[in-house]
Amino acid sequence: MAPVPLDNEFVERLKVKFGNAIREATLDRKQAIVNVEAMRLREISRYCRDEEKFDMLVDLTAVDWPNREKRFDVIVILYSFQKNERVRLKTHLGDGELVPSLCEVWPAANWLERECFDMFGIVFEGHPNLKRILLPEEWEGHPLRKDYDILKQDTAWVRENLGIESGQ
Amino acid sequence: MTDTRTSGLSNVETTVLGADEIILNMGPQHPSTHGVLRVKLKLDGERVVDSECIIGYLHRGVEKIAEHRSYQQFAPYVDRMDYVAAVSNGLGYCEAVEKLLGAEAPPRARVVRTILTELQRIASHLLWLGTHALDIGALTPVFYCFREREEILKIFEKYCGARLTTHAFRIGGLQYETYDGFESDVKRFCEDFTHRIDEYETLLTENRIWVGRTKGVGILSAADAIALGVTGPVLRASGVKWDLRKAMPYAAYADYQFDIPTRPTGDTYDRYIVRMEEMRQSQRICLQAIENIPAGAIMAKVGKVLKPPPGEVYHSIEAPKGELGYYIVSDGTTQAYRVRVRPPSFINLQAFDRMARGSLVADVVAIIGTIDIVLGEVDR
Amino acid sequence: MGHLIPPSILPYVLPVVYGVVIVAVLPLMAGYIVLLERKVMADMQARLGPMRVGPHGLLQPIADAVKLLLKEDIIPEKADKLMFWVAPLVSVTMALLAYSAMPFGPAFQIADLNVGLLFILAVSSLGIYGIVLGGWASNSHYSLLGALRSAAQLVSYETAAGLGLVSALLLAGSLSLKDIVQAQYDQGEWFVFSVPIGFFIYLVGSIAETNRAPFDLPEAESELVAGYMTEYSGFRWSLYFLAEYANMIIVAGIATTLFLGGWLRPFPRFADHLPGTSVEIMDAIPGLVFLGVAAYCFWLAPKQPVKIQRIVMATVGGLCLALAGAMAAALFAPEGVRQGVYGGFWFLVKVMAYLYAFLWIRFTFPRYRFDQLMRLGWRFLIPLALVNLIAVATARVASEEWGWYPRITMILATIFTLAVALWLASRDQKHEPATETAGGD
Amino acid sequence: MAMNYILFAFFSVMAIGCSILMVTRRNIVHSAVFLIGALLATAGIFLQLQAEFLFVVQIILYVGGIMVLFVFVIMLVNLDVSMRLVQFNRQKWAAGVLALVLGAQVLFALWIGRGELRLPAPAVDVSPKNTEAIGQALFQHYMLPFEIASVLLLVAMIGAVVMAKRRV
Repeated sequence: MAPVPLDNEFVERLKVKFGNAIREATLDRKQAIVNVEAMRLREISRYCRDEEKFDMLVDLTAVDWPNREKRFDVIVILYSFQKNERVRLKTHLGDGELVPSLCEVWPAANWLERECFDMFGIVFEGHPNLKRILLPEEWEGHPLRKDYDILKQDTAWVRENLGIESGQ
Repeated sequence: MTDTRTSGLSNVETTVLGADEIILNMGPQHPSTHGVLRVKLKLDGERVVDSECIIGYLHRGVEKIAEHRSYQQFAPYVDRMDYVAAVSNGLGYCEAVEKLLGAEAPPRARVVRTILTELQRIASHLLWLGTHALDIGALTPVFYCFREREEILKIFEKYCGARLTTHAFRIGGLQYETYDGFESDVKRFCEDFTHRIDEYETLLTENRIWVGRTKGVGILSAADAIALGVTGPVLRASGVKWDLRKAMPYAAYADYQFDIPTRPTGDTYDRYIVRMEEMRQSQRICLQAIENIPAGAIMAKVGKVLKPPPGEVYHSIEAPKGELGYYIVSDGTTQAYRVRVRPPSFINLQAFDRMARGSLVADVVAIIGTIDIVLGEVDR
Repeated sequence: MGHLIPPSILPYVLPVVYGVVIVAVLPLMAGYIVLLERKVMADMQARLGPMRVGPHGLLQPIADAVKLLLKEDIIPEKADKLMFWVAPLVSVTMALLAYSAMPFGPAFQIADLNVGLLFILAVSSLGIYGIVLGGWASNSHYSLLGALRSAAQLVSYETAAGLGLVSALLLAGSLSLKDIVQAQYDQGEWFVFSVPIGFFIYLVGSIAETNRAPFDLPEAESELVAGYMTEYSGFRWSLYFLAEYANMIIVAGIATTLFLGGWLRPFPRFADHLPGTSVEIMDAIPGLVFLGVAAYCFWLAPKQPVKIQRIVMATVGGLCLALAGAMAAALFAPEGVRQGVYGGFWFLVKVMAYLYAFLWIRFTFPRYRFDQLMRLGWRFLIPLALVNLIAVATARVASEEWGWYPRITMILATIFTLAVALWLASRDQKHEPATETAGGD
Repeated sequence: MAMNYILFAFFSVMAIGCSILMVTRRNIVHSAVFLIGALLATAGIFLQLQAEFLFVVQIILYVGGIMVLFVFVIMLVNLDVSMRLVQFNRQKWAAGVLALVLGAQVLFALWIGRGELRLPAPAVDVSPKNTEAIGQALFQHYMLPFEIASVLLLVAMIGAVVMAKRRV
């Protein structure tokens, strides 16, 4: 059940339109994944929404692969009401690199991108008000990164607020 | 109070009272914010000019915990997210991991899962109806709704020992065989439920004050709903006929007849009608499913230690609040590399500002109720 | 007895005695109405209501009263001490003052003013000051907002209720409450049947006037917390509470006197004597009612789990039995006493029925929003009341001068007003959704 | 008869006291409350003269209606600004002279009538009753002035509505 290269007319049209921005297209457990280049994510998404009728942004999240040189995968899951299909756009992103925000394409992306920034520290360029959504403003560190050590954060907080050494 | 209008100021901020707006802070402790949600409202007199939701008070870092637990160990955490509809959370997670494994639950397990999930949907909608009516001032429906919900929770307790956070399902099927008398309990509840729901309808649907307080309040158009990624009853009330149980059938939904209620205008009254109709449809599914629960095994052969081959999967189900999705990445070990939950309440709450703008303060209470959010799921 | 008291203050003795009785009984009655409300609410919501204090919660009001007396009485630091102290007093005194003209029975009335009805309206309109000053004195933004809202609501619904009453006055021809009931006796018909729309307008107006649901906006709105009563606690808060329930009883009393025939029994002129005695069947009903209640209490007594509750329930049964005996004894008493006792019974039964309607409405309807509330008041109720007034006046003229049959003219007037009401309602219906979010001011 | 005198003395003292207090209070709401006290005192005097209809109407109209709107407006306008302004203007001398002249006039009137300084004997039975009397007077003898007054009031109301309607 390893991922199998995918080649259907949708991928063909994408390749024709965007050339090498479309890195590879695979099928994992019968679900289409298209790997795209980070900088052109917004155009590709706009194209998918307008021409390909993927009119709903289901989800936008990220996965952290610390031992890769481009450590973050930004995952964009789209759904088309007409074709009743889902597609997953994936981009590789280095730490500190910018990725164009999808707020103009789907307003739904607003809070999702804020949560990605909050949890991974990925900066979405062009986002109306990119600030933490779940954690308090003055929280340092991004919890969902693999190298984020919860114990260090906890002991620091306990020492600072309660003035005692946390026993963990 | 100088009247800014006559002083020729052309700024957009000309307000009725001429005074600057008041910032009203609602929450996090507030009788009608359904948990720890804080809403900062910018008011001009009674009208809401702008609103901002501040969330995160109930953030427990469920997705971080998932990376340090095995697949089976993480299943109980899933119930704690949308604690009002724990059974459907469990179904979503178990089916996602089964898809990751490439396994398939046996037919009997799928039918029992469908029945329990539909009962949970009725229970979740009952809790929504009770609290929503209470916020708008109708004191009586909440007690009727909780009386029915109690029946459902009794069935859950008899089946898996817990009422609220049930952890009723296992990856690959079911842990427990259905107790004898399960079919008769569910059948009795469904038959009794038909005239109960008519009782609520007579109390509220044609009630002039209820209609006055909900019609035309918090309108969300179909285009806005799709653009904001809103799903579930809120989307269907805006006129979009889309339900995951029909679009991408999972568990045993493919072989039952039920229809998807939709309403044209997408205001609070339409969402109320859609949810009431959905309860009737769920009851219809339960009756059809209870007729013939196939015999046979209740657990697929997935073995004690689960080591799904590396790769990723996204699987979503129609939870009472909307599309509840799980994006799981596996690196071949017994623990998931990344579990991302697509929370319907979190994304639906984003539409609050669009609905609340221009409405009155008293409507804000009704709008929060109509989106039907559970803060455990919003904050994860 | 006359010679014992110096002649100059003889006319003041009886009213003072009646006054003392009312002021003593009222808090108890208000307390038990609260218990009744909680029990009816529970009954409507498929649950039991207070069961813990005394059998079936019968001692709950006493427990509440003691709790309120013992609770700490907080005065906000920056509040206007004088106003904060005066406001609840104004509310309660005005509520109690209104009882002076209320005819509880043919004999039991403190003072039969010939402007009785107007006096009660005047005094209850003074009750607004208790609320407004209370809200202002608490010096908190929320209570001030609550006070302003309830003042606006009271002022606008008082006009509607007043006009509703006037339509009944047209039939009665006098402002003294005793004459009004007498007029209903002479015409042999309760006014609720001749001017039903007046009764309906007064019912809605009185609910709004006592800040009861579905018009309980000032105190129950989620962001106003408890409206003008937010800063009050302990005994001061219970004064407001007592004033609200006293107002409820007054409003019920006025409605009973004007529309439901005061102390008249259902068929006042229908003299059907028991065979061979001068006792009328209808007069036996009060005795039978109490007999039934006593039987029910005795039937319940042994079922009570706790021994003490059994005793209390038995004593309550005994009390009802005694009352039944008194009712029966009154059958053979002289005319005056008999009229007084039965009049009082029927008056209280009708007041209780009217209050039950209050409670019933409270638990079925959700709350109005403030702009809907004002729109209903000014654009539907007051115009309807005016039209009803004109219709009833023309009907009176028609039956007096032109000799038409009075009952027919009344029915015609009612039908005409109903037509106007439907037209008003449809106009509002068409208009309401449009202004909802169109940002209308 | 003694009761009559006591009541009359009580009401008149209350009226004078309240009006003096009203003028001298610094806190506007307190002075509004004392104004209400003065109006109630005059109502009491009406009652003493067996004009109970006037007594009731005085309470309903003045105290229950107009004064409520007074207090309403006082609360809507925020008071702290006006409280700090100096309340009394400069012309102390002019006010003093005027007061003296008025006082002399009142004393002179009292002096003239010093012979019959006693209350009118309470009429045993007033027929027709006060309310009917007023009703007849208003609608028969003084029909025209009544109509003119109502038209005047109507005009005033319409004027108020037009002014209050800010956004047409």
